[in-house]
Amino acid sequence: MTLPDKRGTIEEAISAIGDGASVMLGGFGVPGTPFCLIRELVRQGPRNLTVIKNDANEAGMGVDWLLENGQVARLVTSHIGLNPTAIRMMNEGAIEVEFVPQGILAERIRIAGAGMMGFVTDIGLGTPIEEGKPRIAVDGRTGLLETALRADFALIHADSADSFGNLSFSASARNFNPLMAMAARKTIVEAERMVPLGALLPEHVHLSGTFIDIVVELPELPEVYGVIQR
Amino acid sequence: MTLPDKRGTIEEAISAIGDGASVMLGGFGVPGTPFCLIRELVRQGPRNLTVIKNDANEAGMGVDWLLENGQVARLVTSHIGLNPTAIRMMNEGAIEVEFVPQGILAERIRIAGAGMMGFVTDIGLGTPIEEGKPRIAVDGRTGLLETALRADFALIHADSADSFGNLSFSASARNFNPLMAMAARKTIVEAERMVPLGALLPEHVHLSGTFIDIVVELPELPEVYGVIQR
Amino acid sequence: MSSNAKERMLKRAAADIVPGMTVNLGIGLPTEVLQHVEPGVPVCLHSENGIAGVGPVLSPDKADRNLIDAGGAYVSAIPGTAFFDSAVSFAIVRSGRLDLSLLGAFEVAANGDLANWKIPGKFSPGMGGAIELAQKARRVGVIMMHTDRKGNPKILDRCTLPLTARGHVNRIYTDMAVFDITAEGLQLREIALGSDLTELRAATGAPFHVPDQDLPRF
Amino acid sequence: MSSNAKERMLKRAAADIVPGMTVNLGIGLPTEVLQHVEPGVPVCLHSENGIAGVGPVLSPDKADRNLIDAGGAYVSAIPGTAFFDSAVSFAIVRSGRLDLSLLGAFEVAANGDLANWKIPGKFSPGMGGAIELAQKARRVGVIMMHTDRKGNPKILDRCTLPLTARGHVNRIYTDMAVFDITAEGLQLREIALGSDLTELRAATGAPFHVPDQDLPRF
Repeated sequence: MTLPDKRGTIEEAISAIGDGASVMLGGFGVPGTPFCLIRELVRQGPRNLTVIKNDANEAGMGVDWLLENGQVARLVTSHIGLNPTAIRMMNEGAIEVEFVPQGILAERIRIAGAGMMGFVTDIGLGTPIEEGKPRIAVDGRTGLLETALRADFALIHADSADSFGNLSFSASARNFNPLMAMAARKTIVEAERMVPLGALLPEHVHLSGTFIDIVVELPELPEVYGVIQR
Repeated sequence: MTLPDKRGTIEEAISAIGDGASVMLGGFGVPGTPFCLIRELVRQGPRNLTVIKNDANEAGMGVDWLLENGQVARLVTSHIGLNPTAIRMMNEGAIEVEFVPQGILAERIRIAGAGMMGFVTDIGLGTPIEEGKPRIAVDGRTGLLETALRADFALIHADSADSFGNLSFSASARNFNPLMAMAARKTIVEAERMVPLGALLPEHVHLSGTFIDIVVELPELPEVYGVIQR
Repeated sequence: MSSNAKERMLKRAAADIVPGMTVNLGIGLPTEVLQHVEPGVPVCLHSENGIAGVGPVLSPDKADRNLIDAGGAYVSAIPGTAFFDSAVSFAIVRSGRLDLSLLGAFEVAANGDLANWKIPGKFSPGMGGAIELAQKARRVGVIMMHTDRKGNPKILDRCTLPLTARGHVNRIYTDMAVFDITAEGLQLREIALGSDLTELRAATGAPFHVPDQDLPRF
Repeated sequence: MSSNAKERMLKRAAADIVPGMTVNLGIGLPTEVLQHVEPGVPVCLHSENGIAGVGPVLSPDKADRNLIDAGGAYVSAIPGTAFFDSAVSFAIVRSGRLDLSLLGAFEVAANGDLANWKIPGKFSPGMGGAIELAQKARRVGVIMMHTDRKGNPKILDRCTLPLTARGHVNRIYTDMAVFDITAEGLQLREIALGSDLTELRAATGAPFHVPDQDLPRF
């Protein structure tokens, strides 16, 4: 038995993303952000995107490129405090921003990836977070209904990948990547290293290739992936 | 900085489980079933237990010991087809059995472990599975409310553990173990191997010790953990 | 049923497992289909207990005590196998990553309803993972003997047993025929060598459409 | 405020981090508390971006580009560190596995309400993980300067800003005092060296109970 081969080119992979698409981007700060896939998304230029990412990166990197290039209509995120462009565009009404508490964002994405419709939690009950969310009683307690958050595409950064799309992530670069990979209609991975099938021990695979559609091998990493010198 | 040490003895660990407790047991068939913890539970003998386990093992092993010893009042499970004792006791009304579809069982446990109240899914809509479950509308679609499934205790089998309770599992012995470890008030682990802190690479830890209360090292494995000869 | 007819049924079902698929094979006849898939076809076998890339079954002396499939068989890893927990395993199922689920059945109805987990008063071991497999795979195939041991039809107008899933079966493979279930009802697609329409109608508990063209044989 | 008073506040908060705890320290003052925890105390530091067992901060030349904490600092692994995804990370938080969450604040109210993520019209970068940390840790501590830059009280009868969490703060550490929030209201527990009750009352926007005994100084 042998497993399907999902390797592809970055141009072909990103060309499926059209105007108006919803796109999840992995990463928490620099670690795990798929900068090369984002750069290709800037080069190909689809507009009116809904971007779903934990944060908006910082000036001059990642999400900021998409914002500066006017490709983002809507941003679903937990925190944009390190990106002045995002804050300015939000305040000017140039982009719409939906803030979601970080763990609720993670869980709305995971619930979508697990093929469910929503979940009930008491997070935010009695605070402004509650606005617009139906109250649901569960075993006599009150919670809020949070809906599954899906996307047309997920762009994922992995440390290692095999040709079937089995992935492993490095250190804190895991973050939203495996969750988003599960929650999109089509999931595109950039990997720092392609390894032969079987090189990742079955117990050490962080995310099964069953969730992956296209794997792209990265050339030498651009500087943006490096340590930020402040 | 150093991490807390959670090693304990099997007698002390199991002694916390009293009559009427709810107890989750890891495992899918033999792999991942904490036979030594179950045997100690039989030896100490608390009664009227609610047992939550994917399956009821087979005659003469695991859950069957608890059933034969009359300690189980209620069993929450997805399948008991390989255990004639369980089927007989269910038919005689000696135990109450709640059947839950396997993935819904996994998810009800995971949702509890993630500190949430319930989730909404369309699994079982229009079938007998729907009975007694409220219908909830999410984004215009109808689903069923499934409630979080917690327990007082979780008994977990791991391949390797360190003194903080970081765990790794072998092959298909992972199954319900990490989920249950997250969903109990108190989680007790039996490990085939204790390894020094740091011996499990941070990327290879399957479940963080933050979820674990007591770690017990197993002596030489009894035969029941072995390959079943049919 | 001749073992010949059974082999041809398995082979016919195997032909629908095509390169690139992720597939779950239920216990019993569905598992046997695997032996008839061409060796070179790249497919990923999923098992509910937390495996993608299930490898061949091993004899007990070569088995890994920690590596079984959902049916309890000692299986092996292949290059690219991954293990995960039961929640992730069913995330694969419910999120539509299974291209095909092949299941056994007590009854299948012309409207795509499936009953395969409970016979009230006789057999109720629990549903295991069948409900989610039957409801959420992109394609659901049923493979079964055309009639039960007493010769009664298992393909019915409506199921009489408690349902596993409502309206999700796409295709039925039996030792007598292949049917598709479409919006227009039960469609006969192929007929087994040695079966004929009269025999098939008598053994089937629901009306079905017969195409105008010649029926392929298998 | 003298840096001396700040150091004593940090040290006082650090004294509540006791062996066996799993702790989350927010950005800013809470993170600084760590330097005052006794080196031998076994504790597990949690970071929202997927780390349990956060190790010391590293200089950029020693940093691992893939290992930051939730505040963006380059941190290290220690023996026993584990990495996981963001859903697991918040499972730890919401399921009550954090023994203590230390947070900064714009405002804290005598009823335990906390406001620390939004100043309408001025500052709204998003709430990050603050809401879940403030609502679900077994104990929630706030550490902050007693007054804002203009000298206005930050401890109030009721918060005026949008809430982070309602009624979950247990203890407040400031450069002037330590308060507990109980069912009976705001309780003064300790007072800083160099502060007195008159001064403290003037700088606090809510009434508080003063114990009959001598107040411990820190």
